[in-house]
Amino acid sequence: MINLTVNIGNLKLKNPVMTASGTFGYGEEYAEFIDLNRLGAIVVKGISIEPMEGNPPPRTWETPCGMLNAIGLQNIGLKRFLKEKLPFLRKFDTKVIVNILGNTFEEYAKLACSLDEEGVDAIELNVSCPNVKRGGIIFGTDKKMLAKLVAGVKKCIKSATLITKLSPNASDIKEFAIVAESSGSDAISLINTIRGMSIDIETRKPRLVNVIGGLSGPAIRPIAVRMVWEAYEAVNIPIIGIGGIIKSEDAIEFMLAGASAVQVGTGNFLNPRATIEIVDGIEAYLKRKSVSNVGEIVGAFIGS
Amino acid sequence: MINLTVNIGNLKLKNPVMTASGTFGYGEEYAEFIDLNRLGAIVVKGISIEPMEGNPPPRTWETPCGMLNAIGLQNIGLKRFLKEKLPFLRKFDTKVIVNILGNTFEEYAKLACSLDEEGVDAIELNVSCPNVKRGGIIFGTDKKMLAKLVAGVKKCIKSATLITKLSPNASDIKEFAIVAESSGSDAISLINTIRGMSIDIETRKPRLVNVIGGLSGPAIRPIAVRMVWEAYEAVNIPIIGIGGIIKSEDAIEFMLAGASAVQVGTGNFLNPRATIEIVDGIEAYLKRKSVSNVGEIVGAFIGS
Amino acid sequence: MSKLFRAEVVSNLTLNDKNNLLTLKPLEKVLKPEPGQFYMIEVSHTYDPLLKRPFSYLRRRVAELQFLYAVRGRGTSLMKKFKEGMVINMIGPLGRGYPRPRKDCMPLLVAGGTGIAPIFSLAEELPRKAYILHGAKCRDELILMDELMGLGMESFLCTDDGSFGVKGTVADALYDFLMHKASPSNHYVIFACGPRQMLEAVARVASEKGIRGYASLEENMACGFGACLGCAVKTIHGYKRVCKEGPVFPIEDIVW
Amino acid sequence: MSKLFRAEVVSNLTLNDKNNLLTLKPLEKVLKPEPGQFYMIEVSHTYDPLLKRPFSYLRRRVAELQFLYAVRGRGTSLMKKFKEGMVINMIGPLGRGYPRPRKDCMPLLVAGGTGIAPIFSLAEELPRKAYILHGAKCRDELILMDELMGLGMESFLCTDDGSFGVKGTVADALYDFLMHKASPSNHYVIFACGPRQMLEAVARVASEKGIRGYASLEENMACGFGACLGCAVKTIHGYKRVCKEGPVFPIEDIVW
Ligand SMILES: Cc1cc2nc3c(=O)[nH]c(=O)nc-3n(C[C@H](O)[C@H](O)[C@H](O)COP(=O)(O)OP(=O)(O)OC[C@H]3O[C@@H](n4cnc5c(N)ncnc54)[C@H](O)[C@@H]3O)c2cc1C
Ligand SMILES: Cc1cc2nc3c(=O)[nH]c(=O)nc-3n(C[C@H](O)[C@H](O)[C@H](O)COP(=O)(O)OP(=O)(O)OC[C@H]3O[C@@H](n4cnc5c(N)ncnc54)[C@H](O)[C@@H]3O)c2cc1C
Ligand SMILES: Cc1cc2nc3c(=O)[nH]c(=O)nc-3n(C[C@H](O)[C@H](O)[C@H](O)COP(=O)(O)O)c2cc1C
Ligand SMILES: Cc1cc2nc3c(=O)[nH]c(=O)nc-3n(C[C@H](O)[C@H](O)[C@H](O)COP(=O)(O)O)c2cc1C
Ligand code: FES
Ligand code: FES
Repeated sequence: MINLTVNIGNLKLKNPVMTASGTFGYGEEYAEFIDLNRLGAIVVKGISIEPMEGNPPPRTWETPCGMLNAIGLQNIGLKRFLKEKLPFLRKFDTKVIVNILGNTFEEYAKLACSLDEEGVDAIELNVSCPNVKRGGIIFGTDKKMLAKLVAGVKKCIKSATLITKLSPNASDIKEFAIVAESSGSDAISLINTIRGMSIDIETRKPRLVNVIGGLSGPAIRPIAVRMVWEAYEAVNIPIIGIGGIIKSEDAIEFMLAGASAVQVGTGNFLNPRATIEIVDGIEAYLKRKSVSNVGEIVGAFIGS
Repeated sequence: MINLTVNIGNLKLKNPVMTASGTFGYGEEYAEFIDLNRLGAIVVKGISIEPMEGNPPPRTWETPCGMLNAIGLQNIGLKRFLKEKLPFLRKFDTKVIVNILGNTFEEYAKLACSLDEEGVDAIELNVSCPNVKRGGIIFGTDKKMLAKLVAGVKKCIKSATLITKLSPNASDIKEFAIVAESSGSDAISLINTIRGMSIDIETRKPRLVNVIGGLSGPAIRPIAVRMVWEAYEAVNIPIIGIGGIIKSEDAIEFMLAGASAVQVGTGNFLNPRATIEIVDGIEAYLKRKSVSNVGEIVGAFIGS
Repeated sequence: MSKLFRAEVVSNLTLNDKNNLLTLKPLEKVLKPEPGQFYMIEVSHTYDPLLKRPFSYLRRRVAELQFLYAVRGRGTSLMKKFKEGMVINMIGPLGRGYPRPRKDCMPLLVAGGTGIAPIFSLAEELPRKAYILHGAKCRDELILMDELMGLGMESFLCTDDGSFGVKGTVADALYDFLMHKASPSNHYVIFACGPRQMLEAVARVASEKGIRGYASLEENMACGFGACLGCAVKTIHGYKRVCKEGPVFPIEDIVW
Repeated sequence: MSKLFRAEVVSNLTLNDKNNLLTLKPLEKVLKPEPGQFYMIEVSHTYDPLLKRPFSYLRRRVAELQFLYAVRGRGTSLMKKFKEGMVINMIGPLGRGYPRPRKDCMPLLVAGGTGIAPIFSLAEELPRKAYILHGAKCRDELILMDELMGLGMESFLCTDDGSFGVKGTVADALYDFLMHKASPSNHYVIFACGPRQMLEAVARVASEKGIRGYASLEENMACGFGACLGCAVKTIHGYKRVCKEGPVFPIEDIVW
């Protein structure tokens, strides 16, 4: 009998596989493909206080082994989320993690405390979204602001676990990981998308109206694995690995590098059953290697 | 008759296509595949004062649409380069650009001035190599040190063009581009490889003995194009675009984003004739679009 | 019965310079598609190209699905190489197709180029006579004419180069039809698919003539099933997902 | 005559659970390879997998090149799908093969598993009798035995599971040969290819017995023609490129 449970702060997951924010909607779209009860956790699309309509199309473009997106954080806003989406998610035996985004400290704080009161299991601070001019991104690349934000949000949370999602666009991921930890974050998740762009040479126009979008998919995996390892060497709080995870081998690679859990993003688009297949794949790997506890492989790679 | 010539500082190239340092050796290996006279310029493997033996194998690993390398700057050193390699390169009607790497300001200065005296056409400062513990990399991610380095090297150069190769591992490429420009660099080239890693889940060992290597290839192109555009918006000196250029469409994309010239790296491995095919492809594109001067497409993309 | 299934390539034929006919045999039990719905088709087993490609179905037979596709870029170039017996993954049926024409209305099917695909799937399900206006670049690209006739459709054909039928766009043909051939007793409803600018022209004619209708739109898609919000199009009700609320929208709702 | 050329797949056969035989017909004029040289073979027309894969040639015929390959990972899995008529890009012949055995010496060909490929190409060029020691996992994977006999080779075969020939590694077999079957009048020289640990064992036996020899090594390759410095192996003369100074090195020069 293999133990797949993992702890992220005071949050106990039945297995280390979560969905990455913005790639899983609010769960509904996947209910017809997989049994949501089998997921370690569902991380929902980033929520802001007021609804956001997002960017004009085109919003996505395919790149070599990756994709660019500039959704522009389209979301239905806090009120409607609590009313229309949260009840659906509550029906399943899985943890609900809400990714939040604000333009000011106050907005982040307000979002965090209302969601905490509503009893969501964890809050993931999106301080790293590359698709909005103001807001998000600056928190993710300015240490002082990040420290202030994390500490402030932590104060107004009673029971929910606080996860800070780090930006890969920062020069030294270690420093930001340390700031998140010392400011009271219970865990960190990384990486968000990397800022990229593409131009249509026939029209000379950008492939995304927003010009710059976020790069995701297998293309960024080697960068993400490296950042997870660097963060693992720098902090003691749990790390959630994200970036180009399509198959269980990829998830295991992140865990060996130091991730206690993983999030699957773009992989859901290629295969809506990816998350479940990854859970099964991790279990099969542990069996094959006769490892009884998934925690044993976290950071277990033989560095040199 | 289409004009493909471009100027990089006082350096006049017959066309905008160069080879990227470390992917073209010292030219010899490609002489049997292409006519080196057709290249805009040849950028040779990074040279240090003393020979370097490089890292133990394995030194490369394939990743989705990319590759990791940790060659460790193996090179024959300044003396042997001048004696054994430069004479060969001089035989061709193309510009010779020498990529240099040092561990101290003094080393960079010594390299630059001897190469300048030997009459090489341009010197490319590699301040961004991710594969050596000390040296290179710090210059590339510390603005003050970069300013001091560029200014110092510039002082001891008489005729050679000075190109600073920027690190994509810096959080804000704009700032470093501006530092290079204001410190006297005649041009900047970007991007170098992005730090990445991969783990063999069967052995739990890193795919590269060095653990971390540099990611190159099509996978990083969207990131590189974005950085070139950001640099183009920030500085007035010519920009040399690098990163995942395999076909002429890719080179044109970089030029539309603001690159006056391009360098082909990993693309040479997939197709040793890539550079020449790109020169022909750019010319065909300009014909098709009835553009008479390649300079007209530089930064000509219709942003929004 | 899952929307995610494997299918075997039965045949992959070149119809003309532009159009190809792909016939797939699902290897699992699948859902019955509605005219105008689409499928996400895997074009490569590797990560390059990474994403599946969306295609409306042309025809469904007891155990087969047929698609009409044009080679546009890398993905469709790989589709052209699909060989008999090859097995691919696909997702569908997806999205909302065309509504069933009400008894009291006369359907006007309007197709541009490869846009004939979902229009044909609709024509096959129509219980009675309807008009079809089909435009293409040249004669060669006007396909399925006999089949449509066999379905009892009355066709009005046009080509950009005049090599067959009327010279001009299908929007012109629509205008001409409504001006001279339409009978006032008929309550016409448009069902359209084709390039965006053609649909925009059709929408203009429709509003001018006060006729309602439906159009199938295209947008880049990452997932195809509503999760990524990547396929948004602007409507008078705000951004809608082509893959979920669409691909078929009331033509008067679309903000061009 | 360029080393970069296109070739058409003539056939792609499965020999046993491990080995496959790929026959390619160059579509351009190509250079004549030397035994032990290799080719970089494109496994995908897309960017995933990105790099070509290195393979020693097994046989060359007037207008054909044959390769013996084992499926190891993603690239070779794609090779297994190569269909007759498919056209791929390749580069070669590359690197330095085995030196021609001098008249006064008796070649001892030592092959482990798929390492038989370059050894066979050498055997085909040998003007006279030689000994060949071939080891594999099991009987099924001992291939080309008749062909080697036909070339006048005297074979000593061994399998890890003892299902054929002597049970044990080819290094053991080599040791046994030198102890009991070798004639003092002969000046033996080893020509080896196989897994690294096998070659290391062979090198140990060779030095113990004071016999010189040559081994073909493997390393990950990005370019295959000397440009990337990615394929370095440690020798007593410092790092050498497997693709340029190698793949064949004097066995006593290699630092294991
Ligand atoms: C609902 C729907 C139904 C469709 N039905 C058909 C059909 O029946 N027959 C047919 O020939 N084509 C159809 N298309 C268009 C078809 O999906 C594109 O031609 C195809 O995706 C192009 O892929 P590519 O790799 O060849 O082009 P590339 O330009 O190389 O593709 C690059 C990226 O852009 C996307 N893309 C490019 N053009 C389009 C487009 N017009 N629509 C959506 N995504 C695009 C691709 O999916 C890919 O992600 C349909 C599109 C949609 C949205
Ligand atoms: C000079 C030379 C000659 C060779 N001759 C033969 C031969 O005749 N028959 C045969 O079956 N194999 C031969 N090999 C080994 C063959 O190249 C590898 O098995 C193959 O590259 C594996 O590719 P993959 O994508 O299936 O494996 P993956 O593990 O998926 O490949 C990942 C990356 O690692 C590289 N790689 C993995 N294993 C090796 C290896 N052993 N050597 C070199 N690169 C490797 C791949 O090229 C690729 O870049 C030779 C290798 C070299 C260097
Ligand atoms: C279409 C799309 C939308 C996304 N939206 C969000 C979001 O709202 N909030 C967030 O923190 N990350 C968002 N992300 C980033 C992902 O959660 C994830 O960090 C990133 O895609 C890398 O993982 P992947 O390579 O597995 O996709 C989004 C990614 C994609 C592709
Ligand atoms: C094998 C290898 C060796 C390299 N060596 C150097 C080097 O010595 N100096 C340097 O500045 N860049 C070096 N680079 C980086 C390339 O010059 C280039 O900046 C990078 O590979 C991105 O371009 P590409 O995607 O076209 O390969 C090397 C890259 C590779 C793949
Ligand atoms: S394509 Fe993902 S939401 Fe429509
Ligand atoms: S593979 Fe590039 S130098 Fe050997």
